[in-house]
Amino acid sequence: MGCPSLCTLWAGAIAALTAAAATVAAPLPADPLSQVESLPLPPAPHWVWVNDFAFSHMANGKAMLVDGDSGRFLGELDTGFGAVRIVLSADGALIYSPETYFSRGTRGTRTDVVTIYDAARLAPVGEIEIPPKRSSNMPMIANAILTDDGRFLLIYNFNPAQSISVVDTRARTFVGEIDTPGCALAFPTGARAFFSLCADGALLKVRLDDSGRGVSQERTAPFFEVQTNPVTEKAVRRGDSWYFVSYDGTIYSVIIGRDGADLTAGPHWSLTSDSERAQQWRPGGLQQLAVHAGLNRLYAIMHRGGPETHKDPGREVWVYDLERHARVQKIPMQHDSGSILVSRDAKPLLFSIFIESNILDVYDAASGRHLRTVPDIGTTPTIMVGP
Amino acid sequence: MGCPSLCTLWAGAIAALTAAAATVAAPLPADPLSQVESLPLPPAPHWVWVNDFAFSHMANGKAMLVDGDSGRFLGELDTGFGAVRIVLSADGALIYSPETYFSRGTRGTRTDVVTIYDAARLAPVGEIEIPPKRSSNMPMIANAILTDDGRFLLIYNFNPAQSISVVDTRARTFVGEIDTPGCALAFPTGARAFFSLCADGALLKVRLDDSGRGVSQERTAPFFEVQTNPVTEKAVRRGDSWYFVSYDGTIYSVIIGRDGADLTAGPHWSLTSDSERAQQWRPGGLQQLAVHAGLNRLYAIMHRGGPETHKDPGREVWVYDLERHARVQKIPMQHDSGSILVSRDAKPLLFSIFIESNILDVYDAASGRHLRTVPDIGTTPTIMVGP
Amino acid sequence: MNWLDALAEASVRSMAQRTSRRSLLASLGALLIGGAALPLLPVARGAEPPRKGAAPNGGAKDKAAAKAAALQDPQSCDYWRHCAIDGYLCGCCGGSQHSCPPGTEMSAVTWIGTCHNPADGLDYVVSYNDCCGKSTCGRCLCNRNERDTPIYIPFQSNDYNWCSGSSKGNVAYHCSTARILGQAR
Amino acid sequence: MNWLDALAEASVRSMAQRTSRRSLLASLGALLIGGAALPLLPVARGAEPPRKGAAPNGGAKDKAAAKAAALQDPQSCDYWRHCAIDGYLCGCCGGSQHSCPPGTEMSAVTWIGTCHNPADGLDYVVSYNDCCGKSTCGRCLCNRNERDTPIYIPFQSNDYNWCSGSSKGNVAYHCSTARILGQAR
Repeated sequence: MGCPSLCTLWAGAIAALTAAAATVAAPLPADPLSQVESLPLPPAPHWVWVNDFAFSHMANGKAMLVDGDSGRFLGELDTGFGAVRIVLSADGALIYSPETYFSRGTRGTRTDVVTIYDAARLAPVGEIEIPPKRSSNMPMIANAILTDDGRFLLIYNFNPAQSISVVDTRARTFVGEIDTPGCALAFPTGARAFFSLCADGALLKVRLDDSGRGVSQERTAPFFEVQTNPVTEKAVRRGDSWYFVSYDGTIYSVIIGRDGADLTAGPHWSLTSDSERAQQWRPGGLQQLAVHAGLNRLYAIMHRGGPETHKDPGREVWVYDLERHARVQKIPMQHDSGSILVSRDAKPLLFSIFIESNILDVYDAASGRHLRTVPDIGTTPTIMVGP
Repeated sequence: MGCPSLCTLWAGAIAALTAAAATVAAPLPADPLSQVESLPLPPAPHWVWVNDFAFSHMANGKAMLVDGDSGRFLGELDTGFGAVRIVLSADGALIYSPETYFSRGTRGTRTDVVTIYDAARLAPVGEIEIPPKRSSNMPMIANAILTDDGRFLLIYNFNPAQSISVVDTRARTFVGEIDTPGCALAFPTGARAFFSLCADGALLKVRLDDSGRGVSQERTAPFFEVQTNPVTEKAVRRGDSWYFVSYDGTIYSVIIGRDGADLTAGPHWSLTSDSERAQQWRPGGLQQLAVHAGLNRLYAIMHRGGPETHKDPGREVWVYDLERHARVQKIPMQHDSGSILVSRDAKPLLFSIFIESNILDVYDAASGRHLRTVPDIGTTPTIMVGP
Repeated sequence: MNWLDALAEASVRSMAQRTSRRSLLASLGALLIGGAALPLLPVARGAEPPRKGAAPNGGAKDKAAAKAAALQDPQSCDYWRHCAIDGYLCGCCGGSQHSCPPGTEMSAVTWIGTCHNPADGLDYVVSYNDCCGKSTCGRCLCNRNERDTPIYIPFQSNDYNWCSGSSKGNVAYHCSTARILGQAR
Repeated sequence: MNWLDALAEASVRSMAQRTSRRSLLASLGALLIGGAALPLLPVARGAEPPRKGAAPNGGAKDKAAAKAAALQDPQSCDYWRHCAIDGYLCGCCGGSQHSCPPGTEMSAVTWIGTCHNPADGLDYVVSYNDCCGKSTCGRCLCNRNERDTPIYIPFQSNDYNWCSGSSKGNVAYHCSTARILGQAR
């Protein structure tokens, strides 16, 4: 029996059960059918997107949106196999999500796309096919990122040849692929420029034209020392500086000059004192640094351990003044912290997750006070992005 | 840089590292490249397939094969969205798996197929497209099942119209759909016959022709009482009888007569004594019954609780002689048991799982002795099938 | 439609959250007695005296207050409308007790229950429409089997994914709502 | 190929199973001293004295025996070949330390390590080929970061899914093997 006839019968049965009966108390009204929530735009500053890598079921990655003020779960996106991150448009109205699908779940024809979601309805409104070679790796912010003007989406490929796919978000087209042999990820340095990190510590500087095509590449001399104490790829950006941290907790910065191509090294300084280093304090985690531009603060997840613990979670977040290179605060973590994010507003929240648990901790970033723990945030939460 | 040149360099680097050095001890030999295991056929009697419904990531269901004798995990199949069960061919050489996929993971175009796997290589060797209306429900044995000669695969549809899709496993084609309005699931009663269970307790008897097309349907008078004490749909079969159990633990049997169409009721009897009923002992679970044909035994997961606990797990399995309708054994369970299966051989194993844990318990079915607990069997293990 | 016949005088699956089922049952027994004058309604089936063996009420005031609060909390399994729900609560997933989370679609066909609202003393017919089109929400699982039927009696069975009936034929199940259809008579 | 230059004298990620990392490290320190005469090999990097702060050896004979057994158990994270592995052990998934589970495909390109076999006192170059084409196995996760590099130094990084290099371009990661390529010199 088909639904039309069945549904009619069904409606009749419901009507029989719900005949309006006069009662003393005014009864609650009927709820409307098919009501679906949508979100206000622009996104509130205290919202946070958490990436669920879903390591036990990698074909079903998710991005989950939580309101840090209320702890309320606002919605989610299904982001396919080996999901690394979503990217919010500059105005917050759209979400770009690099996604990988197979025609039969985990096998068959592979299709890579950038799905465009309406950020209010959390529903797909467009799709851009890209070469099926998007890198599958532990999620990193630099896996997929917009140029400074928000127009071109740069997506890192690894198969194991290395390149960057460029997507024009305005035209909603795939522009092309830029080979980056020996160099990984994309760190924007302007509206038409980015660099990739090379295995010898050099930077590969790439310039785009106004259509998003690569027009020049220049490889610097080794910029970082990679053999004994490499910087992680988990950099954060504030204004014209990308901040990298090495395994031992030294901060190195790449300062962006004119036109985004003139890259120079800033002064390097350590997160730890001599005595702290002697106690083996060091940064760790998957998204181990955060930054607040307005406060000019850098946040680092800290723990004690050897160099092999550079991805270990920590129970403290140390806070630094980026101008004075001085620690100004220590924030104790309620639970193991593997990834942190600080909201951009003037009364920032500090968010913390760890891949081996499924909670989101929320702190007042200024006071360090623990505000709430939001339970049941996915299966293996990895990294966060905010509006 | 592409893989060809990279791989050459790579091979060179490895060669440099592995130059044969003469040593006193004979070193271990190099392992071959690209070695992939395969399984002996026919399947061993103590192997068991566990269905992982993957409730938290339903797009990535699995079937997992474990050797009950060693506890060894032998391999798995990825079985798509809302996986209910796999079906083994009569000779054990092939596996039929009704699967649902979406072009974009959990959205987009839905495609339902029966994937045919080689049971030795656990690799797909064929695929038969079926109407995209396969029922999505908690896994049941009667969701997908072969006719008695092993030729036609019967798959239950619900959208919410009810029907059975028939697949010819010999021709590897979809034969057609048989409407079963008001009736659910498929319980084979011969090479060309099955029945479905109807909402009023009647049986819908269906006969197929040699091409698998439905040639006649007959609906019996209500066969079961469904209002106060319904039988569950979790029946087991031994020879010419399907055994159903009601919420209160009464066993009802459907006896298959000539040609698979002449269905009669066998005597009904209770799993529990008056005093046990007074103590609220009753069967529970998702795959709550098991049977051993050779020993003529019925196994039931038992616990204490009200009628609303008819899906609750139990900590005891009670064993009955099917001829005498008498309990002959009680097997204590090491952990909560929601589903059981008994192997068919002369020295049978009793397998037990529960959807809220992810272990497989293995018992000697004769002595009831707990043999082993196999950890890490999926995410939400539901039901089991054996060779 | 045999199951619709059944439905009209049918039982409803009621409250029995797995994790705290026993404690819940005791309070339910009492609650549902309020509906005993309505013999044709599902809720009437709940009008049983508290059973022997049910956990005795601990009597702690805090417990009672928490229970009362939960009865009015849409994110609680104990919320009064959830008397026959099965699945993830949409109120924990970006929706509410009567609306779907952003980007999902409400199922057209589903199963219903009749629940007693202690705040106004009235019984309501509640429709448990699923929200569909995204992967399972994974939050606030509320799983009850009271008066649940086998799947051959579909509209009283919690073993179906009711997104199966969605107009797009898309079966991805995300969460379940608990919409008021109207007052029960 | 800068990373191949790096590779030739490179470090290798070594043993540090998350769940028992600290106890493991102490034993490793001792083990790896055996490789100290091979300055160009990754394993040489392990030749550090046991660090301050490392858990002292409890001295219990049972513990030592269990550890010794684990060093020869392909389903153990402590198995000698696993000194630089990262992922689910194929030996727990229907494969073995050098073979893939049925129905999966071995990745062509991967990362390598150099491990010391206490049974014969020799060092071996071990290739950690991933098995690909099915969902993650989910059994015997063995996750280590010793001498692991950031992903811009790919062939020493455990943050890549090496199924990315599979000939079919199919990235589904199932488990990881630990194949002997040959004796290290």
